[in-house]
Amino acid sequence: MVALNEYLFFGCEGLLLLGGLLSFVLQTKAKLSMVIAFAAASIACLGGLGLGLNVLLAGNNLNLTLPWSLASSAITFTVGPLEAFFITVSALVCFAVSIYSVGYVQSYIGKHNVGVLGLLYCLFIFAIIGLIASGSAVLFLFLWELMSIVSYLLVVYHHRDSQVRQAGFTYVVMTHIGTMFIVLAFLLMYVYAGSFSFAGYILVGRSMPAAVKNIIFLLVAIGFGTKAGIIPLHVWLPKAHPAAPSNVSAIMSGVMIKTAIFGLIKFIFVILGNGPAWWGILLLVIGSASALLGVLYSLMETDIKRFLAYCSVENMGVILLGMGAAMVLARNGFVALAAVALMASMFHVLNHAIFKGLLFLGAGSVNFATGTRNIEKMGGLLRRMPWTGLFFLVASVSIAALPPFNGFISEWLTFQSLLALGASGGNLFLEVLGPLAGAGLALTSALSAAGFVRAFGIQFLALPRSSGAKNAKEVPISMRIGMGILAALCPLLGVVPFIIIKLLAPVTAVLLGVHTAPVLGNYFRLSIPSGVGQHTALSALLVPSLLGMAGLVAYLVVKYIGKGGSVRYAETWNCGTTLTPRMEYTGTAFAKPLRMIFRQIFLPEREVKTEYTVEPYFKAEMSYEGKIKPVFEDVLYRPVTRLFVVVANKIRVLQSGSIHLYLLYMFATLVLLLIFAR
Amino acid sequence: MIRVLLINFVQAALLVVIAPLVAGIIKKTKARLQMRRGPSFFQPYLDLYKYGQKESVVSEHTSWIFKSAPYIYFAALLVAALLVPVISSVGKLNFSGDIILFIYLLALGRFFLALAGLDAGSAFGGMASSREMAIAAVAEPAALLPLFTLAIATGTTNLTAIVFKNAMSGLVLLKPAYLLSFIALFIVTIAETGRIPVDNPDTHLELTMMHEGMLLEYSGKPLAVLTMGADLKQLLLFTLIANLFFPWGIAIGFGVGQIVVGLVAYLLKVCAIGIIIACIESLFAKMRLFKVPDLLLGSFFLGLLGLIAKFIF
Amino acid sequence: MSSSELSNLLITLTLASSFLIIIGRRLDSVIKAAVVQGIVLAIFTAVRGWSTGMHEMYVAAVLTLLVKAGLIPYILNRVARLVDTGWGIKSYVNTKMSLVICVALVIVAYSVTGDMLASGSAVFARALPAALAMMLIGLFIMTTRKRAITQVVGLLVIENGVFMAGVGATNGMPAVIELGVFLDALAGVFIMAILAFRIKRAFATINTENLRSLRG
Amino acid sequence: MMPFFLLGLPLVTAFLCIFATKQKTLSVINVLGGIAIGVTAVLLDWHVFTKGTLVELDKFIYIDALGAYIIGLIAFVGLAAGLYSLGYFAHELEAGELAEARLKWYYVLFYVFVFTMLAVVVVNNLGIMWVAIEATTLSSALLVGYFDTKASLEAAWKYIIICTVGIVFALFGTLLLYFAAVHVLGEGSKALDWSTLLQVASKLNPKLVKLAFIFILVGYGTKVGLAPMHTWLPDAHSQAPSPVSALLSGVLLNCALYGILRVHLVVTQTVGPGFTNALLIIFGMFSVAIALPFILAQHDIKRLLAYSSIEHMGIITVAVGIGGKLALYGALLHMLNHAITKSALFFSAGNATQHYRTKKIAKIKGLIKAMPVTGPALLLGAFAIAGVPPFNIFISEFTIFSAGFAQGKYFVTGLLLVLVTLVFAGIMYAVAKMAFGSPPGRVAVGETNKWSAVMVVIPLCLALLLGVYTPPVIGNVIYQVATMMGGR
Repeated sequence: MVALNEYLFFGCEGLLLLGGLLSFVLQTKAKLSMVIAFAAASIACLGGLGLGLNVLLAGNNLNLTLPWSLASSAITFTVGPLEAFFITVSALVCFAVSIYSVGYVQSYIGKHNVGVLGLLYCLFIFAIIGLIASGSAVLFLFLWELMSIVSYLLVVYHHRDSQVRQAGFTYVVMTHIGTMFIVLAFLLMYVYAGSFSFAGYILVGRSMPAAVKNIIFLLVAIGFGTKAGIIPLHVWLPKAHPAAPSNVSAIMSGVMIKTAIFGLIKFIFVILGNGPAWWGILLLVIGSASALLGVLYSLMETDIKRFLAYCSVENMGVILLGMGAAMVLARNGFVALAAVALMASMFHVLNHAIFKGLLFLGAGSVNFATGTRNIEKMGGLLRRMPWTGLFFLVASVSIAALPPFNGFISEWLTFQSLLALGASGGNLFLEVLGPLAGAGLALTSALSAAGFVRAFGIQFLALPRSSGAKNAKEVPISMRIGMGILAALCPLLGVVPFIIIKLLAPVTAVLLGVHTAPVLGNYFRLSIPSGVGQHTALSALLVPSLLGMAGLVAYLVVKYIGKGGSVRYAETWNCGTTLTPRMEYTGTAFAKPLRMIFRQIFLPEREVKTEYTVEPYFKAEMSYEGKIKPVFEDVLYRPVTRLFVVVANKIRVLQSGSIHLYLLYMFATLVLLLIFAR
Repeated sequence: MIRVLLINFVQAALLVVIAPLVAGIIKKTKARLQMRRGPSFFQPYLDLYKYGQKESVVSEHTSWIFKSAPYIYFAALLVAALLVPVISSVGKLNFSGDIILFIYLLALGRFFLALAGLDAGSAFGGMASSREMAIAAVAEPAALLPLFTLAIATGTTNLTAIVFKNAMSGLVLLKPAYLLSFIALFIVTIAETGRIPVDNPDTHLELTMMHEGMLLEYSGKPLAVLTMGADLKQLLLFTLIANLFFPWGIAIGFGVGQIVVGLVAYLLKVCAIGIIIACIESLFAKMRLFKVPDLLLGSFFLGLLGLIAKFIF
Repeated sequence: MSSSELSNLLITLTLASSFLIIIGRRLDSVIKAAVVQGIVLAIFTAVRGWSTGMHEMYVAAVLTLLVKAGLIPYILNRVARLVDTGWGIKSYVNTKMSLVICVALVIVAYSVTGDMLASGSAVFARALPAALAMMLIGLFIMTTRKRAITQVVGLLVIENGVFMAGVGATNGMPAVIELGVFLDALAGVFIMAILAFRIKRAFATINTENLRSLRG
Repeated sequence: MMPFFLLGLPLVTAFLCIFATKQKTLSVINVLGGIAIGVTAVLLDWHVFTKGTLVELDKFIYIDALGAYIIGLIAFVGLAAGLYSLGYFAHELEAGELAEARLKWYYVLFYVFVFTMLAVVVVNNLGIMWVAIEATTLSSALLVGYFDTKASLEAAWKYIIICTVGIVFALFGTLLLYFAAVHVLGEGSKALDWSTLLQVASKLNPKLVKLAFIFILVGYGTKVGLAPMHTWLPDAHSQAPSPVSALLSGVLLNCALYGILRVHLVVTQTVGPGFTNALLIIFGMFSVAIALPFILAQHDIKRLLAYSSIEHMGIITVAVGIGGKLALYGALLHMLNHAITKSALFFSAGNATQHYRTKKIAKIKGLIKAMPVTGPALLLGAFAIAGVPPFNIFISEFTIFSAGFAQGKYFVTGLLLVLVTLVFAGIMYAVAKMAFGSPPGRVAVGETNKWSAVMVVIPLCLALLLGVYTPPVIGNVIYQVATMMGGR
């Protein structure tokens, strides 16, 4: 079976490279080029999926070394359970997205260079899967940077739009700065390990001095945190994700930022072997902040993709919550509970990959059909695009963590692990922090439910608000298949979450030494071990069946009791006038109560301008402008950038053009050197 | 196993049956406090019957969401009803679910109801949905925090287990942690059930409505389902409070005597809560919408104090 | 007077002649001062040749005379005349201040290198600080004087300093190298002259203060 | 005999060019000459790396691994720049910016310039090396001022003044070294042969040697472009014709650095590594730090590239200062990588500036639309020069960083990493501005000519290749050089 793994790995990566290059070479034949790229990508992703599942289920790790080296470090790939899980997640989402892309990219033919898109797309997936599998820090870094750069190029694919260029720049710079921290961590590890191979890192990771471990932890937290888009390092994310073509956004949000989580888990659990409790607490605090602020900011967006991007910030926070809880619990000796927390975190990784990928694909479909991303210009799409609407709804319900969909399962696990933190009998601080973070999570998911009521309701329900929305047509079949695959997974994993828990069993076994499967119940129910002896359980299988039954009973009872029930169709009651789309509640209006409630966070500014024909009764024109203060940009990023520019311009005076000044520099250098360095 | 299921179904059925009655009791009490005779206790049943006789008018702008929302809403509440111990706390219903699921089932119902409110395109529905989601968002952490306190105190989030434990330990309410949590949860209940001072359940007038606004487009049988659902939700929350904080008298076995005692105790408790709510409604005026979050924030902090108190005392 | 005393005298004179350049108020007097320095340097070279008995030093002396006291000043004069921008010296630092700074530079030079060669060649021990001082002074001239031609003179002073050190070393640099150095210096001045002409053509001035369009 | 061929061929080529008048003839001579030099260099390198140091004329000519390595660089970039010149000047002639009669002088100077650089590396005597380095200044100054515009003359003037001053200091340093050596070795020109100096280094007067090093560092450092003596560099590199810029950035700086390296090796033997290493690190770091603000807020594409050269020379200098085999390996690899990548960038910048008729970054827009080969090449080249995989500079920079950490120089290496990261931001800002967007209406779509486009792609492909795979030949060669340089 080992050979099979190798075939799958080489097949997957090779096909991606080949497909990308072929697509680039054939760029003049746009259609062919497109088909080649995405066909290759989907087949390759199947291979990746096979590899991941094979490692997870059959337990054969992949270890291979290529016959040359990179910066004097051997090129090795190792796929253990952790890597396999992330490869599975990536390949799964990329597979669906690749199928979707065949239809989506058709609209680019003739307008954009499809060959370049195909090349970058394939390279992107190539880098993601490669970096997860990489067995040495150099290789990891190489592919990590490749991934960043390729995704940057994808972000600026529509580069004629100046906002896109701006977004791309922010993205590439921030991600590069993040990478710098990762490099520093790698280099520090190298000092102790003497090599760049992860195997070497693991050997020394646990025995390093505590101070060094702390530094490395902070470095990776910042470095990977930037990529994950956690607050306050998130500012690039809501700019970059919307700017890219939607299929790419789906991969960026669904898969790429998960690589950061992968890196964090790998570093914290595998290499450093956990650390003092404050590591976990830090992640808990950051996670809560990201989750809350992410969802709050998302509510203020009218651009559907920006909305989704902020939601990614939120979900990254949720993932970190689970991870932080796992770290603290493991530290305090509750390994089984730590396994639950880690499971929650990784389950959410998978879930978020699925539904966020789906949501971006949905947003892409809507954009494809209506030509806009502004939700205020949509409406009534459910009747025009029933499939897209259904898929979007499924994803919305899932991401709002409502039962019986998959999002609920992972949030339920997260809640349980946070409560376990409260009951784990550490100190008062931890005991309060756990449930408090739980309350924060509750707020987050309730807000996210509000956000998705808004997103789905404004986009898909009621009357269309623009001609684009009015004339929207259902998207081509390939796009529907791509979305359908992901959409089917949402209820499936919500009903039988044990599939995933079983898949993850070897992962927790490797990371914490706990076999999750027996700890966490069986196909029928999930159960949480607790110190008191009572088992807390959730039957994910039962809930949907009961729901279905209850719904059916209610329907039947209502249908056959009472003699009413005939249906008449008429216009919506609108106080006697005809309903026009302009009277509908808009997305901005929908968010208004929340904007008011959380005004201390949003710091909203509004401006109403009224022009009168006859004051004060006859208004000629009224305009309203409202915006919220981008706090992080204003407080953190803009001053720093400005400082750099100002200082740079100050220093540039040194090169004033005067040759005398230049000679003076030499003169001064020489004299100084003579005096001091003799 | 079968018996456990059966008990559950019976309890849920009981909840469904008496839910309109509790609503009627509240209405009657309010009327009495306002020196009116008021409708009969059984008026809500008659209303439901009346809705069942009517044809329903559906907006032509709507989609399938509008039509299916009532059933999803009701189903979610019905499943939630299956989770709550009513007259008996026996039977470790491990498989069924816990408080988190309970709260999220309510959220599921709300999600679709809010969508339905948006579906017809009327500004009233949109406004109501918007406010409902906003208030619910603030209410949810305030609801969960006291529940977490209970969960940590008992070591499980399973409702039945919590109630069972509390019932065994006697006068639990006397602990400060429980007292604070109770008050917090009670405030949330007012908000969640759409009662004054948060919402006015008696009016469709634009400036006050939240829950009623979402139902504005409904008529006939779907309206009956939704009204029934709202009543059920109210009763569910009352039951939750009653049995979590005052588990006195709840049946601990399947003995007939126990169950009768449990039933009587339960009815008394629920009626008492209903009357208290009616009193509060009569004593206070409705708050401005944007004062409500302050109230809920207060409740949240009470809950937090309760949590801290749990560890200190 | 022994050869070493003579050498010392000449070294001092060479150094002193750099001060002549500093106090020069007109372009032609500055160039003349440079000629003086070239002549003194040539004499010094000849003396060194005589004292060490190396005949190629005489060749070097003649070359010095020809190039540093003849050819280069000639070229500079020609350029100055051709570009014709007046004979005044423009400087960022006035003469008095310049003198003070240059004295300070001499002190620096001596303090840096004074104790470096307790043993070894006496002449070189004298020549080294003086050479260093001349280099610093030359650089100072280049830094403060605005006109292109005065800058070339400053460069000349630096080169003279180096040359003096070279000659002061036990037996001078190997001949091949010295020849190379000469040719280079000559070519350098030639090319500078060419550029100066072109600059004059393009900018209508060779006041290097005006060459400030490339910045940042 | 090979060294003589190597030195003779450029001179012969230059000489032939004097008599050519037509563009075609010049091109033929240029191509043949370039290839001949390249072949000779390869043969010579082959000899050195397989059979060891090449010595001719009683050690007057002494080519060891380091020398051979630089010779390879010179020949490679020289050939590339020569080939690129064909397209570049064809376009200049077409556009009427240049009279055909003047073209030959370009090639004459070009090959003289190549000759002087080769001479720097070939000779054993530090004095002669000095002469050769000075000669590179003189020959390239005329190339910088070749276009005879105000700006180019100003640049040439500054270049020659500042570099001449610097180089005179280097001469003084050389003189001091000689004086120190004479005491041990006695009279004669052998006292300045570095091969000899290395053997007696430990017996030299340390004070004198230190002083010598200071002067040589300041002197040749000026030529290398170490801050704060770098001031001529952005002017000269931005005003020279693009192929010359590539040559200046890619190899001239390395030649000057070679001078420092030679002396560095000797001085380390005399006074221990601490002194020179500290100075090299300080100057290197300062160069990187000074280049940063100019890169962050730059308006001129070629100046941007020039500052980037300062940055990279700084990195190499720091790497040498860090010391040890790994760091030296990284430094040498970085020389090669920088030469290749910078050539690609200067070539594409040359195409772009020719096409848009401006060097202002703000005025070059939509390059990837307007120039389908040059535009992407500029973008990818920018990635490469900023140290991003899959390009070669990443490999060498990473090697340098890891060497720095391995040597325990956390602060220096960390700071260097931070600076390099910030430089990335500056480069991306500028290049993204040029590459993306819609080209202005006045600019036609299409490459200036095919040849120029091809010459952009070739070095870029090499950069990519070296980024993913270090051929054993190159790896071994550099390893050999690093070992020779006393890597511990």
